[in-house]
Amino acid sequence: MPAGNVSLEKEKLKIIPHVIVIGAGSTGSATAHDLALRGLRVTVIERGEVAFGTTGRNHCLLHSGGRYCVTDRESAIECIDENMILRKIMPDLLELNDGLFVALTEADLAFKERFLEGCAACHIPATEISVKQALAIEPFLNPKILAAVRVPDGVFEPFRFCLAFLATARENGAAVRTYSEVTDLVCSGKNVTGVKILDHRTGQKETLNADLIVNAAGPWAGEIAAKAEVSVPEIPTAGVMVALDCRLNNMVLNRLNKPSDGDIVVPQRATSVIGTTSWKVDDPDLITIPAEHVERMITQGEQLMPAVRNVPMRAKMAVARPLIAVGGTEARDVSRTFECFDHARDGMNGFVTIAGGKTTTARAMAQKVADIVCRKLDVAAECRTRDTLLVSYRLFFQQADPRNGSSVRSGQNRSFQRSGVNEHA
Amino acid sequence: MPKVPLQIFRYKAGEPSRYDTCTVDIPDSAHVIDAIDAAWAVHDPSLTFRRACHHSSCGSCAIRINGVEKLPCVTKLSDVWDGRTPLRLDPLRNFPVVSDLVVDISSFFQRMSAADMAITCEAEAFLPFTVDSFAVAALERKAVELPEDFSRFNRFEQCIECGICMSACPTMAADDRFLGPAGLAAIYQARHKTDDPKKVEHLLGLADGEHGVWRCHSAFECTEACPQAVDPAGKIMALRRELIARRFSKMWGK
Amino acid sequence: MIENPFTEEPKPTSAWLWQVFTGVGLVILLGLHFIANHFVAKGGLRDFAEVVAYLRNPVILCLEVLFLLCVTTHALLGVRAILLDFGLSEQTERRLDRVLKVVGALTVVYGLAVTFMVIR
Amino acid sequence: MAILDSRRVSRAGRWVDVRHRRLGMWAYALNRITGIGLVVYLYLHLCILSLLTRGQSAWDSFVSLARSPFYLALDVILLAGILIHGLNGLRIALTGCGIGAGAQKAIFTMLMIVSAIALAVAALKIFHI
Repeated sequence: MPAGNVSLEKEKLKIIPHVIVIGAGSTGSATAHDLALRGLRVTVIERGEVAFGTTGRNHCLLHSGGRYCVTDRESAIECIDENMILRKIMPDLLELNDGLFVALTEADLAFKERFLEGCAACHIPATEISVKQALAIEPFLNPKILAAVRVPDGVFEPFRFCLAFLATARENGAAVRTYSEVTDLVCSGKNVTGVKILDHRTGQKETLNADLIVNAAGPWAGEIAAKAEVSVPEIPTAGVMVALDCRLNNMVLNRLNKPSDGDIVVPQRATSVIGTTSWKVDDPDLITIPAEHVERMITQGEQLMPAVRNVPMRAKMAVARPLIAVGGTEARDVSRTFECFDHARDGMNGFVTIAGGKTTTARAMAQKVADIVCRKLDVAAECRTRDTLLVSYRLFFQQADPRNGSSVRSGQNRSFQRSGVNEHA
Repeated sequence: MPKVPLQIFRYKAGEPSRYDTCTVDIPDSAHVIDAIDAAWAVHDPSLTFRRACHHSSCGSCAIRINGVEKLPCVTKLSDVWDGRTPLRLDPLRNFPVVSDLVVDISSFFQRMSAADMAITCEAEAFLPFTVDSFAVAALERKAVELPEDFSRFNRFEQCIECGICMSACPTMAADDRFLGPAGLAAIYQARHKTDDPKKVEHLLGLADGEHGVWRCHSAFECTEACPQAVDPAGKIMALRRELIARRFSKMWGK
Repeated sequence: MIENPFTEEPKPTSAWLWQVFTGVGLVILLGLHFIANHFVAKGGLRDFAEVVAYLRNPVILCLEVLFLLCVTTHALLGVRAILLDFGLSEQTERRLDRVLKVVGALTVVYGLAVTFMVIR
Repeated sequence: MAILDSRRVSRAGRWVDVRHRRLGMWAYALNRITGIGLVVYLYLHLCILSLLTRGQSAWDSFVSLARSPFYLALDVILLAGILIHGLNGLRIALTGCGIGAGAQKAIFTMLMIVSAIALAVAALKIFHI
């Protein structure tokens, strides 16, 4: 059993503050885990299933940071640190076969020195391996590559990534309410004091009060923030990914150059996922996938692995990512790092938004938010998520959700949970 | 952009279940999940359904399309829609329905926890690795050499715990205590991934009961329905062969 | 932690194995029974005298008794498999097993009684 | 929160509904239907045998009745049930012990063809006499 709550004397001193986290993506799940571990009472509100939004349709790349070590060092360092921590707290939820940055053109080759230098600067362990060796390890790699550098990339499965965090949070007393949509924020004067919820399973409305509300709604964070008349400088930026009908590689394959479209192929179970592109969208709920973006994925992927051309597509998907606007530049160079907005400075207290970042850095984002939340609620509890092993993701669906009468009634005698069937077989 | 008519099973707590019909505009190269997304985003945000990864890796979106269990994220619209009749979408069978297309899978994950199958396993020593051998028949296999400091490459298990086999299995319909195809296949997988005799004893003991492998009546619907070619029925039968052999050797003291 | 009923090792069972043994046995015994009574016998049916002569042959008698045992076991195991689908509780299941054993015993006793009354 | 759950009886009878299902489920349903039929026949058959204890006239009059075409037709149906249940039973025995699980559909199809031929031959023989 992971570490328990705050010691008992503290509880007697004052009632435990209640924090509502909106959104059960990677950020929301990690934040719920961090806050629950620090002894706060946490309720996660998610309008769909866990990882229903951005985190679900994910490139699943456990970044080593190599991709950003030249253009965005801050983000690169965050990635490599988190990469190493995730290997400790969720060891059995990762494919750890490392990754390769491969050079295809002279320009790529020229980039190699800056790349190795960047990796060294960001303490990313990067070793160059011979082309022959690279082709032996990854037989479907383009035989015409000029150089290959090995980095500690990995692969996670986003749905279970979030479930593991949330299951651990629940073990520490958090409540997770899926299929519950935040229809409005309850504000009294300059304070956000609660949320209005519509439970789509019953159609019932409910108001839930809290001492503080964390807005981790990803590309929808702007929509949620607008309900408290504050804004978030976030541009929902969609990206297309294409999954192949087979797994062509074991290591993550990256193009050795500055980040560009479709320059990464990530293996995942029995498929390889090519990604990604980026264009601004205004409605993250309904993104039509432009055909030329899909074709671009195939042509880019084909350069890394020629076999991509004659493997049928298993699926194609697009999702909006909550990138933070840095002076309105072109969507690609928007900083990949994350930002925590304490809306007290916009005149609305008790409301914090967390945006940007990547799933790989979810734990670090959660730590930053939790530090701010604990400071605002004067809870003196340090972050312990760096070395707290997460419980099995499978527990998430077995933990009784108080309102959802159907799931396992824990502690009952050996009665088998009713797994009946629906009327319309 | 064709107009796809959908007939979606709807159920909210306390109300009688019904079917809602709506039409969605999606390209004909789309997948069924895109139709459900459109129905939710355009027509009715109260429609509850599950999805996450969109490429058959998370296993959350399994439903029945025209009565047959499928993953809507990798089911092409053109494979299931004849261009006219509405596409009927139902939740999985053999699970209590929580709301619309969402079913309660807590008992399913109890079974999977009991099997305690690690989600990663050793990657094959060749590539490509696929669950759809027809699709990649053209690609010839190539061997994979491991880097010196690597004892093995790993990958996530084929089974994505989507529950499709549990919905297809006739015994699952009737027996709450039956471990089910996914549970038994996970026991098989866990049994072959450990060499600790005590764990093997425990796993085989789990499978040997009245509601374990002996409740399977060779319908093979699970193997037919599995989108990830896990072949649960084959694994159940292999477990049986081992249990029978163990029994005979115990009887004759081999 | 939540108590997970599926983690307990159940009592091993060989009901299905008996079902298969008796099943394979039946294929043979029923085959013989069929040939003896519907192909060998003229006109496909045995009249009273032929039945008596048939049962008086000790080999046939043994086979017929074995056949009776096999078919009763197999039939009742089949019925049990179907009834188990009604999701009975453990102790109802035990009660069902007892009832079926009694029915089986009665059937065999009845069969033997008729056979011996005929041979006498 | 109320969830939608079927009653026990409808769940126990679910195997009858073979819509959208494949060959294996047909075999399962056929096996059960023929099985139930054979159990009924078994006890019917045992009851009729008690006529033997009432002497020759009772049995022989039954035998003459059993020769009528209506009873012969019933016999053909009975034989069909026996062939389907028996041969499919062999498939279940084989695959159920881990032998030929991969080829279960082929085994089933082949066995059903065999049973169809055997039934035809037997029917000819029965009505021909």
